Amino acid sequence: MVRDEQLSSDGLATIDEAVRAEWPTGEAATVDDAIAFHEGLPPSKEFATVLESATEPLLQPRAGVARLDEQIELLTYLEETGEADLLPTTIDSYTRDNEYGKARTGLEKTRESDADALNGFPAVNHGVDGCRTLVESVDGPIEVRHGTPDARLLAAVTLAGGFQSFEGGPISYNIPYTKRGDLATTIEHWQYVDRLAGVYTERGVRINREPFGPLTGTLVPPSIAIAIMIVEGLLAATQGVRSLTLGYGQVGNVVQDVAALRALRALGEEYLPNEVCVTTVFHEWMGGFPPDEARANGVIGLGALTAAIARPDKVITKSPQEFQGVPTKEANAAGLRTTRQLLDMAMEQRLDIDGVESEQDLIERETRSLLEAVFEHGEGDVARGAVRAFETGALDVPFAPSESAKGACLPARDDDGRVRLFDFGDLAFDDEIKEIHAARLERRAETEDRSTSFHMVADDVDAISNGRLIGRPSESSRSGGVSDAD
Amino acid sequence: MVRDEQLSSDGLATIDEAVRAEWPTGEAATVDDAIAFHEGLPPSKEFATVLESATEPLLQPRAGVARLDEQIELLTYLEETGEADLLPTTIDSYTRDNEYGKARTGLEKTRESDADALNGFPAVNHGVDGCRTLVESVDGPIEVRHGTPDARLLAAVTLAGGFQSFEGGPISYNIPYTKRGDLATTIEHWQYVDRLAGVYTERGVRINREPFGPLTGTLVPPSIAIAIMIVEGLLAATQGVRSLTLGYGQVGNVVQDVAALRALRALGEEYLPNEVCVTTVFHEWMGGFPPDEARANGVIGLGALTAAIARPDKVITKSPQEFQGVPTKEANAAGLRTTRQLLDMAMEQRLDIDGVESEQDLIERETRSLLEAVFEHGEGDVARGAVRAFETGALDVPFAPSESAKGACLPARDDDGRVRLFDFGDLAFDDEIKEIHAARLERRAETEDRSTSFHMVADDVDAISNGRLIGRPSESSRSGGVSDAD
Amino acid sequence: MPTTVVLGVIGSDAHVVGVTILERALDAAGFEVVNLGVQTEQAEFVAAATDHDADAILVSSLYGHAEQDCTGFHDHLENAGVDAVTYIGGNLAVGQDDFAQTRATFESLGFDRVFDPETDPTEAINALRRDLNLTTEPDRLRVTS
Amino acid sequence: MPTTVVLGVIGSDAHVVGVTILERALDAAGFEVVNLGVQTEQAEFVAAATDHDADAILVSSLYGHAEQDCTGFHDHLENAGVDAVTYIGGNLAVGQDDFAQTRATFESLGFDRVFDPETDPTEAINALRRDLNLTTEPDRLRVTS
Repeated sequence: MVRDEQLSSDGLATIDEAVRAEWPTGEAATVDDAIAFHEGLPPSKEFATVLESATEPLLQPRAGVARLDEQIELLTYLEETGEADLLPTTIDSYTRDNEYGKARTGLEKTRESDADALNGFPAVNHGVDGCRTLVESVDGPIEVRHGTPDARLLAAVTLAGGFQSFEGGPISYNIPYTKRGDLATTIEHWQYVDRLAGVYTERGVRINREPFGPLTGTLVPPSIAIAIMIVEGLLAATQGVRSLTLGYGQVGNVVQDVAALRALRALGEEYLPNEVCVTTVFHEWMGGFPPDEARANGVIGLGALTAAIARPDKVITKSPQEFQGVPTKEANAAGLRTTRQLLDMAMEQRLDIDGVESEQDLIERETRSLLEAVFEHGEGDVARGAVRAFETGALDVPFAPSESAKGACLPARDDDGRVRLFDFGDLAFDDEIKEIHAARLERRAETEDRSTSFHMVADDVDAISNGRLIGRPSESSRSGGVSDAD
Repeated sequence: MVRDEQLSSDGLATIDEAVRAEWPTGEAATVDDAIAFHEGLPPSKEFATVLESATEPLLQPRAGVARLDEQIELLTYLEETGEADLLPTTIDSYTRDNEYGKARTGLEKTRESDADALNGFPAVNHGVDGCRTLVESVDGPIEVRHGTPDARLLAAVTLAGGFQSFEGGPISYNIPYTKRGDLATTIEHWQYVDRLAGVYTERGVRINREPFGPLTGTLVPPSIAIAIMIVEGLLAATQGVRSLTLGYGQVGNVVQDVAALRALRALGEEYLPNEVCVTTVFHEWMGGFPPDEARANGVIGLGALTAAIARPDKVITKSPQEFQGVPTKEANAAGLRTTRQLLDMAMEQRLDIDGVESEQDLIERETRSLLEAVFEHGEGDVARGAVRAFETGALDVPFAPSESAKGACLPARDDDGRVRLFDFGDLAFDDEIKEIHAARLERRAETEDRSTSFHMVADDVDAISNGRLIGRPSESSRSGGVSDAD
Repeated sequence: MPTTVVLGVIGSDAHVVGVTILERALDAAGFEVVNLGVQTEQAEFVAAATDHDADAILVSSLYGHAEQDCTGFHDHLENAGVDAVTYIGGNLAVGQDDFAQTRATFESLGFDRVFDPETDPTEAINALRRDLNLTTEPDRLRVTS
Repeated sequence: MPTTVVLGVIGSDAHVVGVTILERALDAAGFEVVNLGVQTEQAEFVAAATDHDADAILVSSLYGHAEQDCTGFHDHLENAGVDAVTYIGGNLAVGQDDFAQTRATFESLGFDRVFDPETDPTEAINALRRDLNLTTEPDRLRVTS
């Protein structure tokens, strides 16, 4: 059974050898060789340094294309025209599935035909040298963003390749992403990734790690996200990670979002060891977007305003083309600049909103309850506790496809648009917390003159893409399906 | 000397005859004939009815082109694709200058060449029938928006033509718009316009009147705008206007903007007679926009958020192409939908911000002080008082080009981005109010380590178009001019 | 005897929200529901339908590859002796094809009904009631106001 | 003896902000300022320059019609015996012309210096100091930090 203990150097070496043998580019991915490369980078490319010393929220987009030259061009554009503070490199789906052969084929096709046959940058195929060329070619710090449950080879190659920040974690890149990934195994895989980051850190290259806060991106109650962030943070800290960016995805209620970001920071600092520098990242709305760039800009604007009040260390921006998938570089840069303009104008003024403290209290209480359940389930061991808590449903994520999670809880918005739980499944909440949620949803039910039910959930899932925050009945009746049922 | 007294029916008839003789289309503009047309319109086109019965802020763009068929097409597009609740018809510059001959030439040129030789709809040239065709061709209520100091013939033609809302007023369409318009004369001209609206109202067709709140659109302190709105409202009420929409232009500080809109409504209801139905309109930022559609969307987003908190009865939207002048219809509709999305999402949640009450107190106190000065200057007569108060500078508008105003006061943002007065000129503020402004600006001066001076004003004027709210020294130094001085 | 419905997202598609909501809707409408979740292979549908003696199979697909994922599906069902109505719904084709075309394609594959992604669960439930000649009170089925 | 500057916005242009700020900047820099405001005709500039014995005339234009508004201006000044340096600044041409071209146009009309709309008042003031050989303390002129 998996335990929350630091990998021994022998253990690391054994895994390292096996992982790096999985694909030819693994061979060159050695820490010894990489340290000199990292040491040669200017401070302006040190991800942790730049992020941790920033005095205002830094903006970062998502972006990845197959070819190296085009990835350089894309990131340069986002730096220059989008005024991005931090850069991403989003990895393709084949690499996320560890299908490096398919990724190679896609890369070759893209090189031959100029049409992009991959939906991201196949960093393992580009190898250490390709990554280093990328890192050298852009001005800012750069992070690997992906969604890979088993990201060991990706981490070995990209960290050796000069990246100093690596997204993901064993829960956040498993439970929302895949059906069959065994959580215990995924935790072991990420212990390698985190230990590798720890080794770099101990040799003077502080690798920033960023668990993926938005999870399924669909009405996730803040306490669930924060509890998982802290579990992943604890696991990473055990392996020697010292720069941790905990994430949270916008739900669209400003009070709840501000409260959640403050709770995330406060609990992150409380639960994680002192030697870990905790920063926070806010993801602009990760759910369905309106199929209209103008309306999408409204959604982005509300995210920017929320960030201005909550002041996370970093904001991951969305583009007005979100509804149609991967945006053009122009749309991506536009999302950055719309966010920047509203963020800057709003941060220059005092904007204190009522009700944040009490919402934060509730979120913190719920989060502590979930974390206690994890510790109890693991008899003090957070790794075992996480696995068992997901098994029992004491920790759960709404709409999680994974068989490692119960997927029994269901969220719905309350009458003020805050995300509550309509069905708790087996979540480790005490009765008082449950009563608070039920009462809030009951108030909505009264407003809407219908009973609290999964219909609210269904309506809420589509609400923002239909132009509203809350899925009220009159709104949901707008969208009629086309079928042959009638 | 002008007096605040209702025009007699003989007086009205005399002016009416002269005004309608100014241009051939005037002849058909009779009230008797018009009443039947208005009575035939459905309630959905009754401007006052729709606006006054709305439960949420209604959105209205600005839009006007030369040709009737194209104006119909433009407004239909803004209704259907922009989801505009209220429609505009913006009048061309020649008509605003009473140059109907030049407007006719421009209209003919446009018809011949398809290139738009006018910057708006020449309603006087289109005449009563043209206006009626327009009113009949669109679904929603429709307003004349212009900027015409002497709008008598325009009002006669458009009200007879079926429009039920008419923007402007003797101060708001004089002081910010023209150098040489004598204020007393302009008040007399608007007494005719308001009396005409009053006659329609008395005959069962409630004409909505909307004084232009943003004035010069450049850092206007709220109390100045509100005082002028109330003066124009009182003048209009005397002539029989019963539906009044008082306006205010966004300054960009959310607390100040919300406080101003609340003060506008409260003081409007207090000062205006009970028989007048007072509504409010919020104009999205009227100053310089960033030369970038993405950043412009950020500015629009902050306006939408402000509207969601303040809940005016109406919002005049801006488009992302604002910086380059007249927007395409697509951009105009985009501005509407970006506003709608953010407004709706934000209105569905409680958003109470701190500090609004104390700011509103200050604004109300300043406004009362200005209004008292007007009444004193006029020995109880608000028309004479307005003329004299502008002569002495007791009432003044920053950056007013008019020779009827002193133009001696200068605004600047304080350290929180709220608009204060740096130079009071001769404004009727007591010492305590002046000390509050000075203290706020002094705090900014300390932050910026420079003395309070007109340099702040200069920097503030360009701040939002440069991506900031407040013109801090480090920001202003970004923009270096090209010249041959060095 | 309860009416049993097997549902799942076919192929390597991981869109979980729709199927989760559909599960709840069917459950609330009184059906016995076997939700196979996302990333479900044809064989898993067939096995579940056999094991639970399913009256209906509801297939969901949102990632645009439904046609290839469903080819041969009805042969396998027939070979296993499954006698159930089959529905499919979601984003069934990549791009801007018109729905009539898409419906024809999937009907020719053997599906009894084809739904677009905007379909409310109520519509599928009403169709099931009709196709299975169920007699439950109509207001038991009211799922949207 | 104070140095006198006449300024105004020429033609039917009503852009008031720039000229208001320039007035304050010149005043703060110790100049005697005669601000004619917006919508000022050539004749008004000439009359003011004569009446106040102006050392410099600063013309502003932001609406794109400066060339036609300024044609013949320097002949009128000469005929009236005005001996003043003349500057012009603003959006001097409609559209995307390059500034070198615009500068050449207005220099050929007789202006001593031509400024674009991004020009800080400081630049104009420094130029005046040089062109008029003024000796005021340099730090009297510092208008931006």
